[in-house]
Amino acid sequence: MKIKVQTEPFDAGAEITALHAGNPAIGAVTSFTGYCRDEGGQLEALELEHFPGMAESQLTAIAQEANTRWPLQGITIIHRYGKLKPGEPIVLVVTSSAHRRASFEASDFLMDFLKTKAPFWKKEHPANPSQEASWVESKASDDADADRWKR
Amino acid sequence: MKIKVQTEPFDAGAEITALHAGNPAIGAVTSFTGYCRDEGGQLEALELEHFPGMAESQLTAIAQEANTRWPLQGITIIHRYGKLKPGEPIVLVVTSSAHRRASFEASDFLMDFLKTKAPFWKKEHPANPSQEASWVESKASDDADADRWKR
Amino acid sequence: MSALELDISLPLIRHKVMKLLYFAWVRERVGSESETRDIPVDVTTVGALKTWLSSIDEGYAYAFENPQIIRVALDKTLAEDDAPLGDAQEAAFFPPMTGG
Amino acid sequence: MSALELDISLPLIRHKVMKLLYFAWVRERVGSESETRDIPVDVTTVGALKTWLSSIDEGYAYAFENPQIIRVALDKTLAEDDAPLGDAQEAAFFPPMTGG
Repeated sequence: MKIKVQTEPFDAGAEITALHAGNPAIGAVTSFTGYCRDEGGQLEALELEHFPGMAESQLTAIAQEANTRWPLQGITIIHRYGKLKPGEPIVLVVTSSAHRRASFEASDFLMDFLKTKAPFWKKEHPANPSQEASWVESKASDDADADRWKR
Repeated sequence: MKIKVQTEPFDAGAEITALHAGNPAIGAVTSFTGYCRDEGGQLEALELEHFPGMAESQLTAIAQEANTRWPLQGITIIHRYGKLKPGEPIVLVVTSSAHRRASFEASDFLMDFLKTKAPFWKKEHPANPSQEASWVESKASDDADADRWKR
Repeated sequence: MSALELDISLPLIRHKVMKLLYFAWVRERVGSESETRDIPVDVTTVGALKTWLSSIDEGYAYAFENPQIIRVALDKTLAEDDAPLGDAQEAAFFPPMTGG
Repeated sequence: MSALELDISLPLIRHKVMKLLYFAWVRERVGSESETRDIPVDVTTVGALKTWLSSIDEGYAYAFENPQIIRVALDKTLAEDDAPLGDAQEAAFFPPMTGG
């Protein structure tokens, strides 16, 4: 299990390769990359604040929960913080398993939980300098997505 | 939409980057890579036979169906054929969308349909030379997975 | 003379020429990956074509011993047993697909 | 003398010292990202701590105007309003999370 909270960009391809390397029991690797959108040109930058220490421990706890639910061979989670421009990657989740269903479901689960349980907050800096920066509000749809996994 | 049927390996990271490049409306990219497993050391190689022409047209039809079901920004499908060793990548599906749900579901759908609707067949060459090579049988679970998307 | 006209046209409607392709274990059992055959005119559906092929020899009989599991593509499009051959130029026969 | 003993021990039980952390717009409204405060001994739950903080000044009152939406972590573990503060050393306050 690899959990990183960092300012630097990441290389999704390298993480996929690393998670699969040397383990021929793996038949399936799913990756999810979340990017900063430009919101139709409205966004200048996204500022990501996080709670150091708790961000890592929450991501670890979420990954451990995924490991109890699916027969995974590996999990990588990388979440960036700091000021990101449109087009830049924000978050990466990679999971590996013998079969595709476990890998798909675990990645989907990790993203849903990460959105609602990991202490990160986004502030949008608008392209129009006369507009003030504003905090992104949590979405009811994210809570609904996370509720899909309740048991 | 990029559909390739080839013998050469592919680079998942490069395909993810290419699908996202220059499109800041994309917020989510999901990739799935299927690998040849070693089946606990029992497998020497997997031989993939395909129906040239129909393989490409079926993959294109499946991708078009995904495009009608989800608001996608892009789809890449690469499927290899020929003799592959354990650890080698077999198939890659990458989808991009503004939001993660569409991207996850479309990749999942593409893999399920590709398994049951694209003309590829796997023959297992066992590590033990006294055993004969045998064709992989289709799995009822793959049909059940594909049936999830019926409508 | 109408009898002569009939004689001339008969060879044109008694059969149709199709390219037949076989994949995976169907190919191995048939012993061929591709062939061109004259199909009798009364073989009008995918299912009837399977039945007719299974009568050719032991290899074909073995390949089509469970005809319902053999998938068929007419001109590279999947077709069910009740589909008419129509003017398809090519029929491909193969086991359930196992890609991905 | 028992009265003297009581006097000496009183300061030890009248309050507890906690490190308080604030994130995102809670941080901006409070005007601080971190502080150490003496918490009165009768403030025993997460919910009571929110209520007590909201009485400090206008900034705290604004930050906690809708206390039910403020998430709390005790020693970096999420805690509900009815959770006891127990011997937690640190409490963090923040809006619903919006990562990913």
